[in-house]
Amino acid sequence: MTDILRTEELKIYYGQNEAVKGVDLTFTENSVTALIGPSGCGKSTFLRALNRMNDEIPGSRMTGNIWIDGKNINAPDTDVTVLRQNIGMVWQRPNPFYKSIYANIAFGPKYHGVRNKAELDNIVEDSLRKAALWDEVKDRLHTSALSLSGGQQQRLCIARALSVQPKILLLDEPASALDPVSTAKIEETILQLKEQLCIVIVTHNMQQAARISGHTAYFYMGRLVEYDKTEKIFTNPSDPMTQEYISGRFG
Amino acid sequence: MKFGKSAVLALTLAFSVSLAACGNNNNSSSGSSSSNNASGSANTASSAPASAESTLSGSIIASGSTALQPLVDQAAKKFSETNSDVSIQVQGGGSGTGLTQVSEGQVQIGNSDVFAEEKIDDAAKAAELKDHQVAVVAMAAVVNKEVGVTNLTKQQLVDIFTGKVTNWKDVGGKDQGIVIINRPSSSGTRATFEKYALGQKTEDLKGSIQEDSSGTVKKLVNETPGAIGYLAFSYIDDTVQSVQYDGVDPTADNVTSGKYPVWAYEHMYTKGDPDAATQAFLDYMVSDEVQNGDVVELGYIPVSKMTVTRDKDGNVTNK
Amino acid sequence: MSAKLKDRIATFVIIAFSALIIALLVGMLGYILVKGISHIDWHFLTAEPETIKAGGGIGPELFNSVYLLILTLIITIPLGIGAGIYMAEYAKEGRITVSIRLVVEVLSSFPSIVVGLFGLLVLVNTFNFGFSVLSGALVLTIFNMPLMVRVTEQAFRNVPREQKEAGLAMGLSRWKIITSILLPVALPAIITGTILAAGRIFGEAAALLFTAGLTTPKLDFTDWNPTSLHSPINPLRPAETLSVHIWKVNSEGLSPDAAEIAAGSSAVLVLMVLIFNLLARWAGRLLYRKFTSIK
Amino acid sequence: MKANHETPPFMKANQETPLLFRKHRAEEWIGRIYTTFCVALLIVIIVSIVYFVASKGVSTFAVNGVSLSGFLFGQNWQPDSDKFGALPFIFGSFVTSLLAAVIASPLSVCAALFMTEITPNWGKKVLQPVVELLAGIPSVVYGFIGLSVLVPFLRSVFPGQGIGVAAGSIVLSIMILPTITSIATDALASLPRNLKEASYGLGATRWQTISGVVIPTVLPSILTGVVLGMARAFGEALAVQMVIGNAPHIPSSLFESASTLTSVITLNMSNTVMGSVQNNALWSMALILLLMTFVFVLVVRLLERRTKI
Repeated sequence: MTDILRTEELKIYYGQNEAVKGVDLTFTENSVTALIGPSGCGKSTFLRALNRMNDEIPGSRMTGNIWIDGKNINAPDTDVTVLRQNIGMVWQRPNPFYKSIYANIAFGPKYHGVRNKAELDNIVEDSLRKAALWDEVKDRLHTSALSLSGGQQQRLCIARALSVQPKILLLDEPASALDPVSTAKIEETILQLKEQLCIVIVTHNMQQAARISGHTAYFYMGRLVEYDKTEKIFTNPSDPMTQEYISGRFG
Repeated sequence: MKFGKSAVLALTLAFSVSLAACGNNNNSSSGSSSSNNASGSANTASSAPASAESTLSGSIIASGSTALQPLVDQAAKKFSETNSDVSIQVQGGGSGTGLTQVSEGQVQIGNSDVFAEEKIDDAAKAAELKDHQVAVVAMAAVVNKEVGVTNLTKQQLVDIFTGKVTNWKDVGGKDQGIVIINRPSSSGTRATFEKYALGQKTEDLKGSIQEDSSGTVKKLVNETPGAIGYLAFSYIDDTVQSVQYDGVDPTADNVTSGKYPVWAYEHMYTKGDPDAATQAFLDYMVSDEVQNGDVVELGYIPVSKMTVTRDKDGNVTNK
Repeated sequence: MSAKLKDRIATFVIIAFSALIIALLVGMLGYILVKGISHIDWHFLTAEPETIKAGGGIGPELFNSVYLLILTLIITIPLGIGAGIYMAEYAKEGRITVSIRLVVEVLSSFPSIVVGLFGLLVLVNTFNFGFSVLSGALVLTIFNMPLMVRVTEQAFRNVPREQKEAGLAMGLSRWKIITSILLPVALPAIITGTILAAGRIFGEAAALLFTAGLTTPKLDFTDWNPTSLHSPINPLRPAETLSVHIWKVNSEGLSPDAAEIAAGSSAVLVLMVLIFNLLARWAGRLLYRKFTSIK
Repeated sequence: MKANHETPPFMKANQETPLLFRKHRAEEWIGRIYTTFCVALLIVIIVSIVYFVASKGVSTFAVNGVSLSGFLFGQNWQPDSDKFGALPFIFGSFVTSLLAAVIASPLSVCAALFMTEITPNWGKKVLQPVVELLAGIPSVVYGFIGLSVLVPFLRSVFPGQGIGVAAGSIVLSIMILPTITSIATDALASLPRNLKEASYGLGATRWQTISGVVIPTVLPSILTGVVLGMARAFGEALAVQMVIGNAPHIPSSLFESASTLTSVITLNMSNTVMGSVQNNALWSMALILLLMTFVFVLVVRLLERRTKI
């Protein structure tokens, strides 16, 4: 397994407040890494740093290095639009565009230069299949994406993220707003996608982290407390704080 | 009035860019025609001669007096029928605006109810304008029909408009308070009425009503008990009572014969000597066709019928 | 007086005042319609006005109002939406943004007569556009732009933030996000706001007295050459709009049926405003449904 | 330590098509420049309005030598005898807009209470559209109705000719009613529910709740609406001019003819020649209107600041 993404001494500030206090983490290809920790521990902020989405928040600042593909993306000359094409992202609440299902998926590829209709059709089908949504929507591709159920919308968002063929997929609590059935489907999708992608997922759900991730990182108060194989973290964590959190004593 | 040139320039730039930005047909065409317009004077004979009977061409803009506008408008339409290469635009805007625009060279003809010298402070500017008198408008005092007065002497009118008399019974009418419906101080109608009916300027009385428009004056005189105002002949109808002036009936015949003095010229000013097309139109305005037709129809008095003339200081001479 | 009695009295007063407002509107609409509607027929709507004879119509005035409105919207919409987008998407919170917001607020509260005078001085005289459709449209733009800016800014701010994030995360340029993702969502609100603003433009008179003028040349509806004086679409001809016509007929009208014409024109004007209002509600609802959900 | 693997194919593809990227970059700049231009245009407009109106308005004093205090406090408006006292007009503007606010405010607040506190459902369905329609009626129509209905009515009931300050104020009050109502309604609707519930919970009647809790809380917002309404009344021209009578004097009764800044400008502007003293004096009045707009906006800002705290 090759490393694809690595952070060094990553610190993120919101104004005077230091939200992430120096995190070193490495992510490999074809893996799922879960970021866990109590609310406000900095895990979502860390995740958003990986595709520089924190740039959009006024007053935020970042120091340290993020190496992707041999390049430090925390450098002023980084073209964030190129970066973000290579890193997909899905949020807690599904946010499909107010367009048809087809247009949601085709939008990114079109923008990035795919003009051929057959090719677009292919990408749409392929992305929807990867997100395990194709069979449910193939007969109504041109209806509004908002007519889908919440779980379907979330998988549509995953499909949309996949449509531009990213190498890394960032998931910010993707199932926390969904019912158990939809959650199961999302998890299934994630496990399938693992074969092709590096996935980083923020989750509050311990069982979910245990079910889908290979590695788990526990964040607390902006610090990375412990990082290890998921199995190890959930059975025999080396840090007592991690132990307390996963056994549900706080958080 | 001069503004910083750079400011004007910047503004021009801003507006023209904004027009270009929306890039629509109407605006792009407006750009081209505005430059036509901006050339100011009439655009003579640039196109091929179209009609055989007319050698005149050009575009004329006349603006100003709203009282004169219907007449000029109507005459312009007829003039254009025989001179198809001359386009005439008639705009309102008021005497002051007409004089401003003709004096600044923005229009070819400025219509005015009053002599330019009375409006323009700068004597040199006023002297540049050439007067063309095209009609006479006469006016009469009108009263509410209930007050019971049909004749007022000059002195009685002065007493009323200066506030010395405040009840109709003092001038031979009913026992009723007088309500004055006057014009604003800048009004040409008021200037004429004060000059030739009262013979003096009057101050605005407290509580008097001022309306610039004849229609409103008529409406208010009709509705308001005890009201007195003054209207051009063309506005007078049976909803109000017109009043004899020193025993003389306010009729067109009495005006032309010089018996009834409350009248003024309608002026069409040009800046210096007009070009051929404008001159032809001004000639047409005083032709018999217009004077005996449109002028009478619209309730003015033909300037050609006048047996007396008057200069800007009010000196009357027999023709 | 007991608290209960006070409560009763207060409730009664509130209801009575509210009823009074409704009665006012009904009374005014009723008055205008009763007086005016009998005068409205096809001839009235299409014929030219008469100076001294009875039986004149408001055809050119109606056309002028609509034409001026269209021209104004063509100028205002791109500019207003542009500035609104700047406020919603580009402006960083700071002194400059605060002062721009102040500019918008002040501009939208300028008395229309002052803006009209500015138009007279700068557009009509200095730029020599004359009393014209163009001068009128530019002055109306000054009124309408702040409204459009507000409407647009509000509409963009009401688009869920997640939409923008989704676009950003896909590596779209900001402009692409604005035009392809946010604008379609904001559009129903913008259109509703625009139509309501259009109603206001339609009724504006004070500013147009000094800019679009009090006259209309004879219009030849077969001549569509925009440089010809008698062409209805010539932007440099003077154009008396319907609301200016009401003012003029009311004050200067020589024709015997001036009062009826004023009433009829008022009725037409009020009906147009009513239509604008209904259209705005209807279009807003329809577009919202169309853009957001189930067919 | 650097990651060592091949550059992903998609990234290569992007690097191979710089044209598309240049297009996207250009698009970004065009958008930024275009929107900035639109905002700049707003600023150009406001600066030029202020500049042009001010330069004409000031020339009355700077060029024609009319004394500023004589203009602001002089009671004699006789342009023919070079007396340019504008106090009657300034007074008229303030009195009519204040009176309009005094008449409209209680009505508006009641309408807002009706829509939010008494019958929200029915109120929203009937009163809301009514208020919106009132806002949409053009001012010339208000003037027309004022002259045709209100003036004869006032004439038959009160002393005087019907025309005058009262007629002007009433017409204006109906015109500003929607402004105050909609702002008051918004403020009332955004009031936290628990505030009222606490009062009802203590056994207070509706009126006690409204007068004791609701109104004091939203007072700054209501005042904002009143000020905005006054600003509109202050600048309204045609409707007022048609019914106020236009005598250039400070009236001694509500039913006496008076003038406002806007009415005197409307009446005289087109009759006077640009550059003449009288014309400049009218521009000075326009300048006052302009400055008052700034004052009104400032007051609204101050009130809004109080609302936030």
